[in-house]
Parts: sequence; C-alpha cells; structure tokens
Amino acid sequence: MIDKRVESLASAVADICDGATVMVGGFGEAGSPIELIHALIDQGATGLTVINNNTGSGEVGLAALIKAGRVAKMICSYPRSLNSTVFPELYKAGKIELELVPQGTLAERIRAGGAGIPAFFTATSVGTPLEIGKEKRTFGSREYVLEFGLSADFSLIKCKRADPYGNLIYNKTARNFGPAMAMAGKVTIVQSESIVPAGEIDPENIITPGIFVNRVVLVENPQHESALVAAGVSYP
Amino acid sequence: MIDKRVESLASAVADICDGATVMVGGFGEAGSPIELIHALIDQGATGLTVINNNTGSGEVGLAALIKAGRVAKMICSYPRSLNSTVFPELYKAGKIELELVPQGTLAERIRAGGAGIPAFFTATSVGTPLEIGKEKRTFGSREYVLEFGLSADFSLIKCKRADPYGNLIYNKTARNFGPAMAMAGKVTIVQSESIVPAGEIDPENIITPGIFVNRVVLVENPQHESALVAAGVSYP
Amino acid sequence: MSPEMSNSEIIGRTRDEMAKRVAQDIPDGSYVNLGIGIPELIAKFVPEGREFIYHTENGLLGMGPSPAEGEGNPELINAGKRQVTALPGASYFHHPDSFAMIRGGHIDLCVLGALQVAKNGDLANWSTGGPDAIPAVGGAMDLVAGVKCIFVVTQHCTKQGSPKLVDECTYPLTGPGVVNRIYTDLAVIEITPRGFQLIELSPGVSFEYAQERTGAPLLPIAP
Amino acid sequence: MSPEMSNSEIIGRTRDEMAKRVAQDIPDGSYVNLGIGIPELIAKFVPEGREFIYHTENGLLGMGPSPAEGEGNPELINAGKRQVTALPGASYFHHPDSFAMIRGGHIDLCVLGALQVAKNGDLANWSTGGPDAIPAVGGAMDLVAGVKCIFVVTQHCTKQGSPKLVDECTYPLTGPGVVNRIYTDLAVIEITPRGFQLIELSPGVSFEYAQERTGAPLLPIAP
Repeated sequence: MIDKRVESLASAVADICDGATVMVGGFGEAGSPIELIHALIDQGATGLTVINNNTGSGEVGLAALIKAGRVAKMICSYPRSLNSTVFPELYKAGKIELELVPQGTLAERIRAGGAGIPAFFTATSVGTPLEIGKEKRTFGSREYVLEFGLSADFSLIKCKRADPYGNLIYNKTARNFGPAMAMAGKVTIVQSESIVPAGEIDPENIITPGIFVNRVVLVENPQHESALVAAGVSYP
Repeated sequence: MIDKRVESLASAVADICDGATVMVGGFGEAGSPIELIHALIDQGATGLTVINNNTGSGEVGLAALIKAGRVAKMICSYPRSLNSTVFPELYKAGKIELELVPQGTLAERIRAGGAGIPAFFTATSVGTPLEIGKEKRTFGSREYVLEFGLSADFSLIKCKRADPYGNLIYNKTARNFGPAMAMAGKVTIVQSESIVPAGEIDPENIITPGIFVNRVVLVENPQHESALVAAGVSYP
Repeated sequence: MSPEMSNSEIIGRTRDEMAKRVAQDIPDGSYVNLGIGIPELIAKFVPEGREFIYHTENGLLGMGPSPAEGEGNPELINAGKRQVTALPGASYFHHPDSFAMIRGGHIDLCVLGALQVAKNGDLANWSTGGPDAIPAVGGAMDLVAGVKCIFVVTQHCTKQGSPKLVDECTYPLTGPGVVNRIYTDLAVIEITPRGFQLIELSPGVSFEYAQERTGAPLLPIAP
Repeated sequence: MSPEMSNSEIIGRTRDEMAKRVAQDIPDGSYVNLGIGIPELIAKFVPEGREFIYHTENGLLGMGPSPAEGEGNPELINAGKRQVTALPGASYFHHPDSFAMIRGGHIDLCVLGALQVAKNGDLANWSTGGPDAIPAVGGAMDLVAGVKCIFVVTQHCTKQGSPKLVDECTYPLTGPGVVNRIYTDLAVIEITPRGFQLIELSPGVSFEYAQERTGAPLLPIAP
C-alpha cells in the first residue's frame, strides 16, 4: 500500500550520490528546505549541480552546502542576494561554476523538464548577452531563443502540509519553485510541517498531486534562514 | 476601481465579432459554459474559429452554435462523442473545417499561448499521421515535433465561484480547460455559479487569478447538457 | 476457417477475466491510466494487498468507482465522460497539469484498447483511416508517447474474425513501437525485439489455436 | 562641470516625489509590477479614485504594504525578499504561473530602476559588466520582454554625475528598445522614434539644466 512517509531526514536523502543534479526549492528563505539541505551536508554527497533561484545567505542551508565544497555548479537567476558571501567568494576564486538563467526562463525550463517538453522558445534574453550561444528564431514579427527543459536526479522541497500519498499544499509565497521542482525531480523529497491522513486536504486545494512526490519527511518546526543568519549560525 | 462583474449574458458577449477565434471551456459537458454559448448564438457572430476539446452533443450549447452555422472551423481533439451528430454531418458535407490536435498537445498549446511561448517540442504524434507537416527534431535519442502556441480573441469559461476581481475556483473535473483558456484569451468571459466579495476565496485556493479574467457574469443554476440532450431540447 | 473458429462455445477469457488477468501484472503503488472499454473493468480487480492510483486525463488522480444510482455528479466524470467518484487522497487539476503527468513520464502504466498491434509494438487504436471516418484522437497519442509502460487489452480477433495482432498495422498509428504487453481472450503476449513472445495461453487454448488467429509468428514459451 | 552641477542644493524631485509622479500616469485598474528601489515607493502614492493591483513575481497578486513591526511572515515576501502583506482578493501561485503572467503579456505595466537608458529605449539595469562582477539577472529580462509598458524611474545622473540617459548603453542590456517612459528627479521623458522626447520638467529645472545632464539630445516640449 502507498505510504510515502520516511522516518528521518537522513534516510530521506541517503541515496543522493556524488555528481547528482539536485533542485532545491525556495526563493530566498521562503520555501527553502533547510533541514533537508543540512541532512545532505551530513550525508556527504559532493560534486553536485544545484538548481535554485539564489545561492543562499549566511552560512546555513544552501550557502552552507556550497561552503562545504559540495557544489560543483549552480544554475540560478540571482546569486547575489543580501548576506550572500559564500558563493561570490568561491566564484571569484574560480572554484564553482555558474549557469545564469533569467528567473522566468528558469521556472519555465523546470516546468518543461517535468512536463516532457525538451525545448521551447521564449522572448526573454533576446538582444542581451544572455542570448549568446542560443538558437534564435522569428515567429510572427518577433525573435525568440530556444531554451531546454531542466530535470534533476533529486528535488528537495518544503511544504506546509502533506498526506501519505504525497499530496502537498504550501504556505503563501513559499510555494514559488516547489510545484515545478516536484514535477522535474526523478526523486522528489519533501519536508512538511505537518502530515495529515489522506482525504484531509480538500482535493480542490491540493497544489502538488502526490504523483510528483516520492518521499515525505515531517519537520514540524523548520528553522528560518534569516533568523539563523542574524544569529550568526554556521552549519554544521 | 476594479469590478469585473457584468449585468447580463448578452452584454458579456456583445463584442464578439464575426471571424473571431473563441476558446470554449469544458470537457464534454463538464465545465461547458452553455449559457454563454447560447448568448453568443443570440448575438449572431459568425465565421468563428472555435477551440474546444469536443464538438458538443445534441442540439444545445456548442453543438447548437455549430448547427446554427456560426462555426467555420473547429480545433479539437475528439469531435466524435456520444450524441454528437451536428458536427459529423456538417463535416462530411464539407461545410466545416477541422484541425485535429491530440488532447495533451491541445492543452499545452493553449497554455503556451497564454504564457508567451510561441512554440515548443513534444513527442506526441511522432510516427503517426498527425506528424505530417510538422517540423521534427531529435533531442537526446528521441524525435519530437514542433507545436505552436494557441491564443484566442475571446475565451468563454464556466466556474463555480468568482469574486469581483475575477479570481476563480472550479468544480471537480469541470476545471479541465478553464485555467489555460483563461490565460490564452485576449478577453476572458466567465459564467460563475456564485460571486462572493473579494477576500472570501482563500488566496491559497484560487485556481485562476483575476489577472486572466476580464468579465464575470452570474449564472446561478446553469443547465446540464446531458439533461437538455435527454429531454430533446434544441436551442434556440 | 478451422472448425474451432466457428465454434460458438466461448473459448478463452471473458472480458472480466481479461481485466482481472491484467490487474495481476500491475505492481503495487502504480499510477495507472485506464483507457475506455475493457480497460475500465480493471478497476474492479485490484489484487489483495495492492493499491493502484487511477489517473483520468480530464483532471483527477485517485479516481474511484462509479457512483451509486442517482448520486452522480455531471462535473465529476472520467475520460470516457462517465460519472465516477473521487477516493480519499484524490486531487483535481487542470488539463496542462494532467497531461504534464502523462507526457512528463509520471504515469507508471497505461492500459489501452486496440484496433491493431504489430509485432514491433506499433499501436493503432484511434482511427480506421476510412475516407468517411471522422478522425478523433483524444489523449491516446499523448498516453503512448508519455507513459512508461503500455499494456493493451483486447479481443484477439475482430468481430469478423480477423487478427488484431498483425505483422504490420494497416490502420493509422497511435504510436510506433509503444506497446509492451498484450492481454487477449486467448493469450498474454510480450512485444520483444524478435516479435510476439507468448507468455501465457488462456485456460483451454492451444498454441496452434492462438497462432492461427495471430497475424504474425507467436514465439512459443521457452520450455 | 557647470556651476549648477556642483550645487549642493536639491534640485528637482525627491525619490518620493518621483514615485508620486509615476503613480499619476498609471491607469485605474492596472496590474503593475514594481522593481526594487524607488519603484517600491510608488505603492504609497495611489491617486484618489484609482486602484492598482500589484504583482510580485515570486508568487503573489494583490500585494499590500509592509506589515506592522513584528507582524511579518518570512514566507510572505516580495521579489526584493522584503516582508509584505496580501490584500483582500489576493492570490498565491507558483513560479511558472507567475512568469506566465509576465511573459504572456498579462501585466499592464512594470516600473524598473536603471543603470542606463538609451535614446532608442534600450535598458541596462542588471550588470555593469565588470570583469569582477557576479552576474545576477533575476526576473528583469522576463519583465522587459513580457510586460506591455515599461516605465523607468531613476536619478537622472549617477552618484558620480554621469548621465544615465545615454546615446547608447555601454552596460550589458536587459532588453533592447523596451522602455516607454523615464521618470527622473529632473524630468519626465518619453522614448520616441526620434529619441528622448521631454514631456515635463520638474519644478525649478530648466531645459538647459536637464539637457546638460543628458547624454543625448532632449527634444523640447512642443510649444
């Protein structure tokens, strides 16, 4: 019978292997699955390609994973947030690769990866340095660039409520990349603030249907990145 | 100030012009905006291109619009439903054009039209007669065809509840094409079973944000196509 | 025509028995899309100890059985436009999301009917290609292009007695090389690089009987 | 440098006055995306009798003002990652849907800051292109490619006194020919096929004063 709950953060991320591509949900701290990322640091996988809108802040969560030297390449739209120092230093030192993708193109590429669309055209980045190397084509009177779907070996996301089938709802603007990354991850691992019996979430209100989710782990009181950064916490 | 409610079905569809492209929501009878379609029949616009998954049944709703000779072309995936006689007769007589599109490709083309994506690649229809005339390309080891975004001058959809900003929720499987067509219509016209004050629909549960909606008209007790067909009703 | 073929006695599995046989091969926890016709019957035969989640492409995951008489809802239907129910844990979604499930490879298994299946796995199930036919494809091409594993369940022959399992499809394809297994009234057959590999004969059906009704060689079960 | 340019007296509009001036040109009922910096101030100045709906690309339509001290929620933020509120009628959505609003042409107006604007409407606002700069683009390229009308609000000159309104951008572009209007401390300027068309000078600013601080000809207001 179907029950996607796993007992611990450690077991949830146990099979993430060296060199894996990992999508990490969140926009800034909203929706960032800090506890799953910390479990991944403890687990030790390295040489990762990480897809996230940002590069974390302070020395916790995603920034801590980067600081620990586990990330070979970031695919993101904005690696220069407030309190983001770990990535810039490694980047300037040539120790981490960056693929810069406009935010909407990033979101659409992730959705495409999850929806079986290998490539699509978009007007974003036409006439800018980010069009370099991209195939261009005119439709109607306008130029577009070809962009490719993105998928991942694993997606780590955070939600507000889940059920044992992996149906999810999110909290406010913490929803952001979660639903698309759940679709695009071969294995989608979710930390949820609560887990309720099947049927308790109104089927009209489910944002991520369970078909996109493989594992759910309960993290009842997740930490807030900004509070950790303000307190000067450095993980581990 | 923003209030998208309009007084009557007639005023909601008043500006649909001859030759317009009109998306009509619904999968079979679920989600079919029968009252808006009947208002469009009364209004008289002709030479329409209509996008719907099917072609209606009996002689009410979409089938009645087709029977009245107002539809020059149908874009759909399945024009051969139970009790569908109007379209087959006109089609065999060469009096209506058909563009047959696989259902998922139709849904994705409509979403693309609403999302500013002029074209995308998909594996659906590769190696079948429906690939004829389509550009093909290999990504990885697989062949795909290029499909184009679809948009419309008007979209007519049905929902369960709306607010004056045009935020919408739907009912069960009647949701189907509504959200994508709301995005892809230059003017999106909605019939809703109830209209509540702004803020009464939980912002977490809104399926179609009001930005995609132009007009909302109250139809408290919409008719069911199957009941009309069973009763032998023919509109007008 | 052999004497057996004109025999009015029922030989091989009934529709319900075919559906039940398919269900035995569906792994626990599978996300399954069932086509219209015999595939719909499979939902009645979930084996003890297993759970399948049914997807219907018009926008529901967790589809349950037909409602009791008079309790249906015309806005809760399946892809065949028949009224259904939603089980605890079900979810509703719109068409682009529903077909993202299909086209993105998230559905584990799809069971479809067929007009013809070729020995290389080509499937024809949407059109006879007749000049007078109204073409109608629905979600069939999306399903065969996107779902990981495609089972076909069908009568072995048409009502006129012609084989549906053929050397090469004469009807327009739904998808090339997409079928994994075929369940008929007479046999269970796997598509392999060498062609139709017999897996199992239905009770009371001989190899020769099945072969006579198949339009390409049946590879016998390895001894 | 002219004597005026070294004048420490404030000439022209303050940041708040610039924001208020932009707000006057936004039609009632507009769906508006506000960039980070001066654009954020516009929300304070909705003219009497009008209603704007603010979109923030991280996933909220109907964004309201900052929360009262201590009442914020770290999971209710805007694109600048600042805590905000949601007004009645607001809705939350995921990133692909949010950028479908932007890229699909559904947002009426976007107000952005700028490093440079060229006389043909080219905008540079994401990178100075320096060899040591960490490139970071966020949603800026999506906004200028997708939103119907792009307003820029910016100081007329850099802190060093160089014009930001230029003949040709030297910084990497965010988008070519995308800007419709520019609101600065000194003037309101429309991009036309002929170049920078002056619409309005700020109180106390002369044409010559504004022209001296502009890197391309300012077309005077038609008499």
